[in-house]
Amino acid sequence: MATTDVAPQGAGGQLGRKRIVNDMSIQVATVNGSGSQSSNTVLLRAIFQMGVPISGKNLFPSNIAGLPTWYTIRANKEGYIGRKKEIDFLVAMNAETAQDDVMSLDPGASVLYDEPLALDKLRNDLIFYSVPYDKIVATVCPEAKLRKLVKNMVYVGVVAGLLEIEMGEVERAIRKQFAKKVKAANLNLAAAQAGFDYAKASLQKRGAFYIERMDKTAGKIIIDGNSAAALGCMFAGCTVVTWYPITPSSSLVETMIEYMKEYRIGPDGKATFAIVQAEDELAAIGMVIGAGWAGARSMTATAGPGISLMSEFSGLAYYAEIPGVIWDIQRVGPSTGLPTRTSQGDILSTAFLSHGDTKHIMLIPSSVAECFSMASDAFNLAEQFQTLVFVMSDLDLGMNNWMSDPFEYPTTPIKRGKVLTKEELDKLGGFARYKDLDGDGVGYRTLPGTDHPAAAYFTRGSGHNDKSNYSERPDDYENNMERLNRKFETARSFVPRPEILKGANAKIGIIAYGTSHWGIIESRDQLRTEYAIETDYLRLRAYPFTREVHEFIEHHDRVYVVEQNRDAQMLSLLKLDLKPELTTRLRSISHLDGLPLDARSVTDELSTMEGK
Amino acid sequence: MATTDVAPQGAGGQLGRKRIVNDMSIQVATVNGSGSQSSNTVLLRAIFQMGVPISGKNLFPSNIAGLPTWYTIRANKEGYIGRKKEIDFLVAMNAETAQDDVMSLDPGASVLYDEPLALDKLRNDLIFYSVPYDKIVATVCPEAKLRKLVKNMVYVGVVAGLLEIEMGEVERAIRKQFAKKVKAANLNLAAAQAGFDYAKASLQKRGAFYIERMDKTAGKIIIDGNSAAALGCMFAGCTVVTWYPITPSSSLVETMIEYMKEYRIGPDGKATFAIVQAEDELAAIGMVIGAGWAGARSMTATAGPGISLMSEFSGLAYYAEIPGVIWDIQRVGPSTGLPTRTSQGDILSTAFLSHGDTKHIMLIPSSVAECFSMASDAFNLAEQFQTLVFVMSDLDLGMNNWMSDPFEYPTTPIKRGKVLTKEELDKLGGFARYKDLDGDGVGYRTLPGTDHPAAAYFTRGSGHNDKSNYSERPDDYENNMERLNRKFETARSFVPRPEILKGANAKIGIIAYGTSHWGIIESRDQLRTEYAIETDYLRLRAYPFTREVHEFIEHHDRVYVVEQNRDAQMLSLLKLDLKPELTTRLRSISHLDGLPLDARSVTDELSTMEGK
Amino acid sequence: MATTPSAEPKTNHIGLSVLDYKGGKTTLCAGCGHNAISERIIEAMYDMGVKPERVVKLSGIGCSSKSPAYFMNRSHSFNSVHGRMPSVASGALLANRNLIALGVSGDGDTASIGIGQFVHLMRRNLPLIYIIEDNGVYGLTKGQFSATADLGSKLKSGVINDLPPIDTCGLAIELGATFVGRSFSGDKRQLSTMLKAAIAHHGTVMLDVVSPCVTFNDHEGSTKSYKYVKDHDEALQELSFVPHFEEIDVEYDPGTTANVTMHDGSSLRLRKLEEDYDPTDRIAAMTRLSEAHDKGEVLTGVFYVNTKAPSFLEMLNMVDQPLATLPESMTRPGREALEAAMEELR
Amino acid sequence: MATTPSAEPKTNHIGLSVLDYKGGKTTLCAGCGHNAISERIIEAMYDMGVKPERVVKLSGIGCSSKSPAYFMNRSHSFNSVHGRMPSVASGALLANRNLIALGVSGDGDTASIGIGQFVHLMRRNLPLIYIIEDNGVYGLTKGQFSATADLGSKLKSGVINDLPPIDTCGLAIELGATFVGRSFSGDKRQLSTMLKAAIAHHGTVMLDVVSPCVTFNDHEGSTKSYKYVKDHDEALQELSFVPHFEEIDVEYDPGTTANVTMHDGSSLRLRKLEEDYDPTDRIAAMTRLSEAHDKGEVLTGVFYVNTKAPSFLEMLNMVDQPLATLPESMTRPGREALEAAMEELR
Ligand SMILES: Cc1ncc(C[n+]2csc(CCOP(=O)(O)OP(=O)(O)O)c2C)c(N)n1
Ligand SMILES: Cc1ncc(C[n+]2csc(CCOP(=O)(O)OP(=O)(O)O)c2C)c(N)n1
Ligand code: SF4
Ligand code: SF4
Ligand SMILES: [Mg+2]
Ligand SMILES: [Mg+2]
Repeated sequence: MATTDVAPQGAGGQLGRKRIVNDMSIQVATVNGSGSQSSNTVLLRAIFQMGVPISGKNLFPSNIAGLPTWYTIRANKEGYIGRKKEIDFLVAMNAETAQDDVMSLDPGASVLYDEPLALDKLRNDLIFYSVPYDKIVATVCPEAKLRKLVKNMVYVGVVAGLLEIEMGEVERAIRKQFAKKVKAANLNLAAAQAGFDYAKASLQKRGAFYIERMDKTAGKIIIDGNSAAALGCMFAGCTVVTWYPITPSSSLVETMIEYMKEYRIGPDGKATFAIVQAEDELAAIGMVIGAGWAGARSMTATAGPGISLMSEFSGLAYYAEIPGVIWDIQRVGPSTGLPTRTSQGDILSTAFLSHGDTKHIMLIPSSVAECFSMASDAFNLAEQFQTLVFVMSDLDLGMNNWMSDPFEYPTTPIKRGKVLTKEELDKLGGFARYKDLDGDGVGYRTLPGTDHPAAAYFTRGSGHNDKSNYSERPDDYENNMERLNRKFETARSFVPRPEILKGANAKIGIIAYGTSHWGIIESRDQLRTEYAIETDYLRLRAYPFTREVHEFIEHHDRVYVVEQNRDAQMLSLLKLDLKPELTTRLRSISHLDGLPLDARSVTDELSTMEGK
Repeated sequence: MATTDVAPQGAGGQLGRKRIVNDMSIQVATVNGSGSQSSNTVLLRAIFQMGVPISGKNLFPSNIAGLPTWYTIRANKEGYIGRKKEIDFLVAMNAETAQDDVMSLDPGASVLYDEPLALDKLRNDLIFYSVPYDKIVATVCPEAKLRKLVKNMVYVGVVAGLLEIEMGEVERAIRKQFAKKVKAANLNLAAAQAGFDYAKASLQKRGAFYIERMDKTAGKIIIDGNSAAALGCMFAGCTVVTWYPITPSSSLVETMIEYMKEYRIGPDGKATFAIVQAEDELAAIGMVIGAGWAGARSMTATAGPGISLMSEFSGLAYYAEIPGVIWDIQRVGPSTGLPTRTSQGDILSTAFLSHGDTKHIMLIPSSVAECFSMASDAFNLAEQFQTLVFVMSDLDLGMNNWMSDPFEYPTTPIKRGKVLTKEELDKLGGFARYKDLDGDGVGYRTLPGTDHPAAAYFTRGSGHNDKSNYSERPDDYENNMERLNRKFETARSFVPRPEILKGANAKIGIIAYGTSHWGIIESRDQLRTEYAIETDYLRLRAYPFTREVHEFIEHHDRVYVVEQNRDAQMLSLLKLDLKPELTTRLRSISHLDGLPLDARSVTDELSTMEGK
Repeated sequence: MATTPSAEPKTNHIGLSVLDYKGGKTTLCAGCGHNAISERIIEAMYDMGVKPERVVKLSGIGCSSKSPAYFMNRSHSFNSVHGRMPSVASGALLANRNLIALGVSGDGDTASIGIGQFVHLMRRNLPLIYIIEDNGVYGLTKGQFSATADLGSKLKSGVINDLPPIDTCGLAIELGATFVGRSFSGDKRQLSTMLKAAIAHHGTVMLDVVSPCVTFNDHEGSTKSYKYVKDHDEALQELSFVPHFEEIDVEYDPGTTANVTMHDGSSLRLRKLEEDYDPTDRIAAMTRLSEAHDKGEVLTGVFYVNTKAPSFLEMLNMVDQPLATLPESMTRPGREALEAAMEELR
Repeated sequence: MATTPSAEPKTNHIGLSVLDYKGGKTTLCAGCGHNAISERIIEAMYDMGVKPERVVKLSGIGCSSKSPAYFMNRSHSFNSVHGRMPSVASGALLANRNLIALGVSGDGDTASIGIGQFVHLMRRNLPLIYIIEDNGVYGLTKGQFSATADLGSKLKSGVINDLPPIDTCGLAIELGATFVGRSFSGDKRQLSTMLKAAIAHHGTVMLDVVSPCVTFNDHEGSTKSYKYVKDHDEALQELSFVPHFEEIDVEYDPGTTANVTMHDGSSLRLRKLEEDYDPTDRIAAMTRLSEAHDKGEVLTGVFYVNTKAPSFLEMLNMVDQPLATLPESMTRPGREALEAAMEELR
C-alpha cells in the first residue's frame, strides 16, 4: 500500500492531534522548464479562492531549463504574506534535490514524494506520503509525450485531497489558467481529480495542516509587481518606453506591451505610445532623456548592471534637468551577481549615481498596489522637478505573485510641470530656462517644436547660466549648483510620505522599506507576543527623506534600520541626512542571502540586540 | 611719453613707499592658442631660478583657440604655493577682458597694458604701465608673421625690468624653453631684451613689488602632476596602459608615452610595455581588467565622465577581484560640467562606484611628489588586494606647474601580491581561488598561461564559491561578501597614512585632502597670526580611513572638513565610517567655484564659523 | 535665386530672412572646417524654407558637436554626451514625430566611442540627418587619432596611424541607411546641394563631411588636410537639386543624369561623372567605396539613395500628433479599463 | 586519425587524451546548439594538440557566454560583462602575447550591446578566435529578438522582426578581420575544420556559427531554426584541413580547390562549390555576402582569409616574453634614469 507506516515521532506525533488551519507553507521542489509553474499557480489560486490569504514565491536558477526550482505557497489566516522560513509541507518532485530538501525540514513536516524516490527512509520524524505519479498519469493521459506536463497537475490534486482544498476551486483555477485552451484544461483537470481521488482513496491523512474556507480574499486580486508597475505606467500616461531586457525587469516592459496594445491603441488602430527595444542600457536611457526633453513621459526598466551603465547619462539628466522614470528591479549584485535573487543593494549607488555632485529622487514601493500608484507619482515628480526619478523595486516584489486589493484609479490629473506654451510665450515675450522665478529651484522649460521664435533654448551638460547659454563663470556655476540643491530640498516635501505604524508607547523604532515591509509587520507581532517588545515602525517610501523621518528618529531611543544589503545602504543615507546627534540611535539589521526577508530572522536579531 | 602721469591714489600711493619683496602674484591675461604659454613658463622659471618659491596656475577655457585665458604666477618667499586670490601685477594682453580684469583688481595693484588699450582711463587707484608692443616687436622681429608669437616674450622682458628679475635668468629660461630651436631662442631672447630695455628706459617704476635673489629653490624641480604621475607609473613597473583622451587626464598618458619610449625600450628596440588608445572608457577599463587578470600591471587615466562609464566594469573588478589602477584627474561636474576647472567632486560616487554592495580603495595625492610615489603604492595595493585602486588627483594638481624636491627612487621592491607559480602548484597540488587562507580576506590567484594542469580557474562576475565555481547558494554568496568586507578592512592598515601637522595644543582640527592642502597650510598661519586660532591639521591620503583619522577626530572638539565640492563628499564618507557620537564634531567648509582653493577663503569662513 | 532690387531684406518662401537662421558667435578656431559646414547648413535650411522652430539640433561632444550653437538659434538644441547622441535623437523623435532632426557629430564622437549607437541608428532608418564633421582627429582633446584616420596618416608629433579607418559611409549603407554621401567642408556647391536633398529625404541621411582641423590635422602627411582632400577629391557625380516649391524646372538628359524624386516631390539630379554608377544599387555602392578605399581616393558624392524603405517612425504606427503633447484623455485609459484589468486578476 | 587497437586511451600529438579537454556539465537546454559548438571546440583543440594551459576562454553574458564553463577546464576562463568581452580579451593578450585566446559570444552579446567593441576589435586584427553562437534571440532573457534576427522572422508570441539584421561577417570583413566564416552548429565536419584553421591563423578570426535556440527560436517562422538553416544552408566550399604536424599530405586539384597555407604551416583546402570564388578577395567576399542576404540564403564557408596582415600585437613591438611576468629589472628603470628625468626638470 502506498503510504508508509513510519509513525512520525516527536513534533510530528503531537501535531497528529491538534489541527492547524490556514497557517502553513507548502513548498514544491521541481526543475525549471518542466512546466510546474501552472500547477503552482492553480494550487495558489484554489486556496486564494477559498478566501485564505496567500503569497507565492518562486526561487529559480539563472538558467532556462533543467536546474532546481522551488516554489513556496504560504497560506496564512492572519494575512501575513511575507516569506516564512520553515516549510510545513514539501512536494518533492526533483530527485536531484529531494534528499537535501527533506533533510532541511523541521520535525513534523509532511513530505509528498514520487514513489520511486523512496524518501521515507531518510528520516523518521516526518510525515511521508508516497505517490505513484506515473501510474496515475498513465490512467488519465493516453498521450505519452503530454504526461511530463500533466504529472505536475497530479500533485495539485493530491495536495488538495490531503489539505482539504475544495476540488471545485481547483477546477475554477484550472479553467482560469488554461482560459481558452479547453482541451488542455480538461486534461489537467482530469489529472488533478485523479490525484485528489488517489489521496482520498489511498493516503491516510496525518499531520495537522488543513485549509478551510474563510473570507479574507473577497474582491482581491493576485498580481506580480512588474505587471502592477506596467499597469501603473500605462495609467500614468507614459508615452515612450525604451528598454533592454534584463532579469528581473524584462517582464515589466513585456507585460506593459500587452496592456498598451489592449488599452492604448485608438479606434483608428494608431498607438498613443512608442515602445522600443534599445541595443543596450546606454541607448535605453539616452532615448528616455531625448524623449523626456522633447516632452514625452518616458521611462525604462532595468536592474543593477543597467543602472551602472546609465551613470553618465544620469548625470546629464540631473545637470541639464530632464525628466524621466527609471525602474530598478533590484537583484543581487555586485556585478552580474545572482540575477534571480532579490536584494536592496542599489540604494546608495543610485542615490549618488554619476560623477560630480549629483543626487537623485528615489521612490520605493512595498506592494503591488504601490507599484501601480507610485508609477503616477514618479512621472509627476519627474516632470515637476525636471529630473530623473528612480523607482526602486526588487525581484521579490516584481516577479512574485502577491495578493492585493484592486488598484485605485488615479485621483489626481497628470502633472506636466512647468512647461511654457506658445501662448504663454506670446505674453512673456521670452524666458530664461534655468531662472528660479518661484524660489523652488525649478525653472520653466519649453518643448522642441513649440511654434514661437523665442521658444528655443540650448540644452547642454556643460556649464551654463540662467539663460542656458554656455558659461564657465565661477558665479554662474556656483549659483546653478546651489539652485539644483534648492530644487532637491523642495522635492522633500513632495515625495510620498512614509507610512508609520505605532505600538503601545514604544521606545524602539524600526525603519524599513520595500519588500522588507512584509517581514517587519509579522516580526513586530512576534516581538510583541514572544518578547513583549513594543515597536513603532516607519516605512520609508522615498528619498530624499521627508520631515516625518527625522521626527520619527527623534522620538525613539533606538531605531533599527532593516534592509536587504550588506552595507546598510539606507542607514547610510539616513546618517548623511540626520542631525549628527541623532545618528547614535541608529542600529543596522541587514539581510544578505538573496532570499526574501522573513519575519523570524528580524525577530531573532532584534530581540538579541535588545538583550532578550 | 609712455608712462601715464596719473599719480596712484589711496593704497597705491602708500605702496609706493614700502618695498614688498618676493611676495606677489602676477597675472597674465591673454587668449588661448596665442602661444603665451611659453612666455609664462619663461617668466615662472626666471623667478624660480633666482631661488624664489613659485607656482603657476593656468585658467583656460574649454576650447582650442581664441578665448580668454589667465595665467597666474605666484612668488612667495614663505613657500606658500597655493592659489592667491588677489592679483598684484596684471599683464593685460587681451582686449576682450582687459576692462573686467582691471576693474577686479585691489587698489594699489599694477597694470601692464598694450598701449592701444588705454586702460589707464579706467581707474585712478592703480599703477599703470603702458607698452607699445607692436613698435617694440617690429624692431626685433622683421618677419611680420612671427611677431604675434614674439609679442608675448616682450612682456616677459618688461615685467623682468619692472620687478628686477635678472635678465641672465630670463635668458637661461628661454634657452631651456626652446632647447634645440636656437633660432627661436635667439629671436625670443631679443624680444625679451627689448622689453627689458624699454622698461628700464621708458617706464618709471612705481609700486612696491620686487623680486630678489634668495635660496629656496636650489635643486628643486618644476613639473605638473600628470607628468609626475607618468614618471611614477613608469617606475612602478606598469606594463599595460589603456586610455581614452579626456581633459584633464590626457597629458598623463601622453607624457607617459614619451617617458616610456625613452626609458622602457630595451637595447633590442623592444618595448617592455603596451600603451593602447581604446575606443572609449568602457573599453579602456575592460582592457585594464583583462590585463590585470592576466598578470600585467595595468592602468588607465580619465576624468569624471569616464569614471561614470567605468561603473559596470568596476563592480566586476570588485567582485571578481581583479587588480588595476585608475587615475581620476578630477574636473568640475556633474556631466560635462567645466572640463577645464578643478574639483574634488568624484569622491563619493567613486567610493561606491557600481551597483550592489561595492567599495573601492582611493589614494589622494596632494603634491607632484605624491603623484610620483602614490603610483607605486597604487599598483602594489591593487595587486596585494586584487582590486581596483583609484588615484584621485585633480586638474589643479595634474595640469598646473608645481615646484618640488626631486622625487625619491622607490625604496621598496614591486609587490605582486598572492600569485601562485607552477612550482608552488606542484607542491600544493591545487588551490581554491577565493579561499581566505590567511585571514586577511585575500585569496591566492594564478595567472593564465601558468603551465600546470591545476592552475586554471573560472573568473566570473556571477555568484561563486571558494573554488570559483558557479554558485547560487545563499551561504556561498554571504560568505564571499563577508570576506570581501574583511579584505577591505584589512586594506585600512595598508593604505598610506594621513599626514598630521600639530598646532600649539589646538582644540580645533582641520581635515583636508588633495590640492586643498596648499590653501590649508597657508590658512593655518593666517588663522594663527590674524585670529590667534590654533589648529591641528590632518591631511587624508587614502580611503578607507586609517586608525589615525578616527583618533584625530576623537582628540578635537570641532573638526573642519575642507573640500572642493558641493555635497561635502569626504565629510560624508567620514560620517559613515565614524562612531556616531563623533560625527557631531564635523563641520563642512566647501569650495565650489572650480578655481583652486585659496587660503583666504578658508580663513574667512573658518574664522567666521569660530565666531571671530 | 532671382534677386529683385528692393529695400527690405531678401526672404525665402516662408518669408524668413537668412538672419532668422543664424546662430551664436563661433568659438571654434578660425579656418576650422566645421564653421564652413555650419554656413552650408544655414544656407540649405534657408533655401529650403524650413521653419527653424520645427528643427532640433542634436550633438555629442567635441568641437564639431559644439557647432550647433553657431547656427539656427531659433531651433531647440541638445548638446548631450560623448558618442551617444543617436539615442538622444531617437528619443526626441519618438516624442515628437513632426520634428526635423539634425544630428551633428565628429569622427571621434561617431566612429570611436559612438560606433555602437551609430550602427543601431543606421539600422533603424530613423528620419534624421546625421552629419559627421570628419577631421580624422579628436580636435577638442588636442589632436589624437580617431577611428576614421587613414592608415599611414601622420600626426604633427610624427606618430603614424597603423589601424585601418572605419568607412562610415560603407558602414551606413551596409547597415541600412537610406541616403548616404560624402562631401567636403570646402565644396560649397556639392555640400549645399546634398544638404537640401537631405532635408527632402524621409529616413536616415548619413553625410560624412571631411572637415579639416586647421590646428591639429592640416599639415603635410595628414590625409584630412585641405590640401590632401583637394588633391585626392574624386567626385562621383555633379549634383543639382530642384526643390518641390520651384515652378520652373530645368531640363536634363536622362542618359547622363540620374533623377531621384524625393519624398517631398523635390528632385535630386546626379550628373554621372562615372559611367553607369547607379546610386540606388546598394552592393555597387559598397563595392565602389571599397575600391576608392584601396585606391586612396577621397570619393565624394551621393553614394546611395533609397526613397522606398519605411522609416522607423512609420513602423511604430503611432498617432499623427506628437506623443509629447497628447492630452490626458488619450494617454490615460478610463476607469472601465482599470476595472477590466482588475477583473482579469481576480 | 588512424586508430591502433590498444589499452591506454587515445592521445593527440602532445600526448593528451580528449578527457584533458573536457569541461563542466552543461546547464544549457538539452538540444541547444551551443552545446554542439562546445563539442566541436574540444574536438578541434584536441586534434590540433593545443596545450589547454596556453588557452584562455573569454565571454560576455548569455547562454552562449556560459558555455566556456562546459569545455576545457584546464584553461583559464573569464566570463565578464555583457557585450564587452572584446576589451577584456584585448587586455589579456596585451599582458600575455603567448596566450591562445578564444572568445565566445552570442548574437545579442555581440551585435546588440556589444557591437561597438566588436567593431573596434575587428579593426585591430588582434590574434583571437571570436565565435558568435548565433541564434537570433536573447536566450538567457527568454527570447527577445537580437540584432542578427532576420527581417520578418517571427517569435513564438507572434511578434515579427521589422529591422534588418546585422551581418557580422560582412561587418568583420569590412572592418579588417583576417579570417571570416560562417558555419552551423549542426554541421560537425565544416565547423571542426573551420575551428582547426582558426587555431592555425594568427590574427582575428571571426566565426558566426548559427546555433539554434531550441527553447525560444526553433519554431516555424524562425529563420534560425534547425529546419530553416538545413533548408537554406548554402555552402560556399567544401573544407578540409591538413595540420602542419601531419606528414602524409593529401593530393588536391588546384583547378577546383584553393589551398591556403596558414601561419603555422598547416593548409586549409577549399574545394570550390561556386565558380571562381576567391576567399582572399575582400570586395568579392562582401559582394557575395550582400547577395546571399538579398537571396535569403544562409551562406556558410570561409568567406575571407588574409594571412599577410600584421596582427595588433606585432604592431606594438613588445618584448617576446609576456609583459605579465617581466622581472622588476625590466619594468623599473634604474636610479640613473630617475636622476636624468629630474635633471631635465631643474
Ligand atoms: C565620456 C567622455 N570621454 C572623453 C571625453 C573627452 N572628449 C571630448 S571631445 C572628444 C573627441 C572629439 O573628437 P571628434 O568627435 O572627432 O570632434 P572634433 O573635436 O574633432 O570635432 C573627447 C575624447 C568626453 N567629453 N567624454
Ligand atoms: C548590462 C546587462 N544588460 C542586460 C543583461 C541581461 N542579459 C543577460 S544575457 C542577455 C542576452 C544574451 O543574448 P545572446 O548574447 O544572444 O546569448 P544567448 O543567451 O542567446 O546565447 C541579456 C540581455 C545583462 N546581463 N547585463
Ligand atoms: S581644434 Fe580643430 S576641430 Fe577644433 S575648432 Fe580648432 S580647427 Fe576645429
Ligand atoms: S534558452 Fe536557448 S540558447 Fe539558452 S540554453 Fe536554452 S536553447 Fe540554448
Ligand atoms: Mg574629429
Ligand atoms: Mg542569442
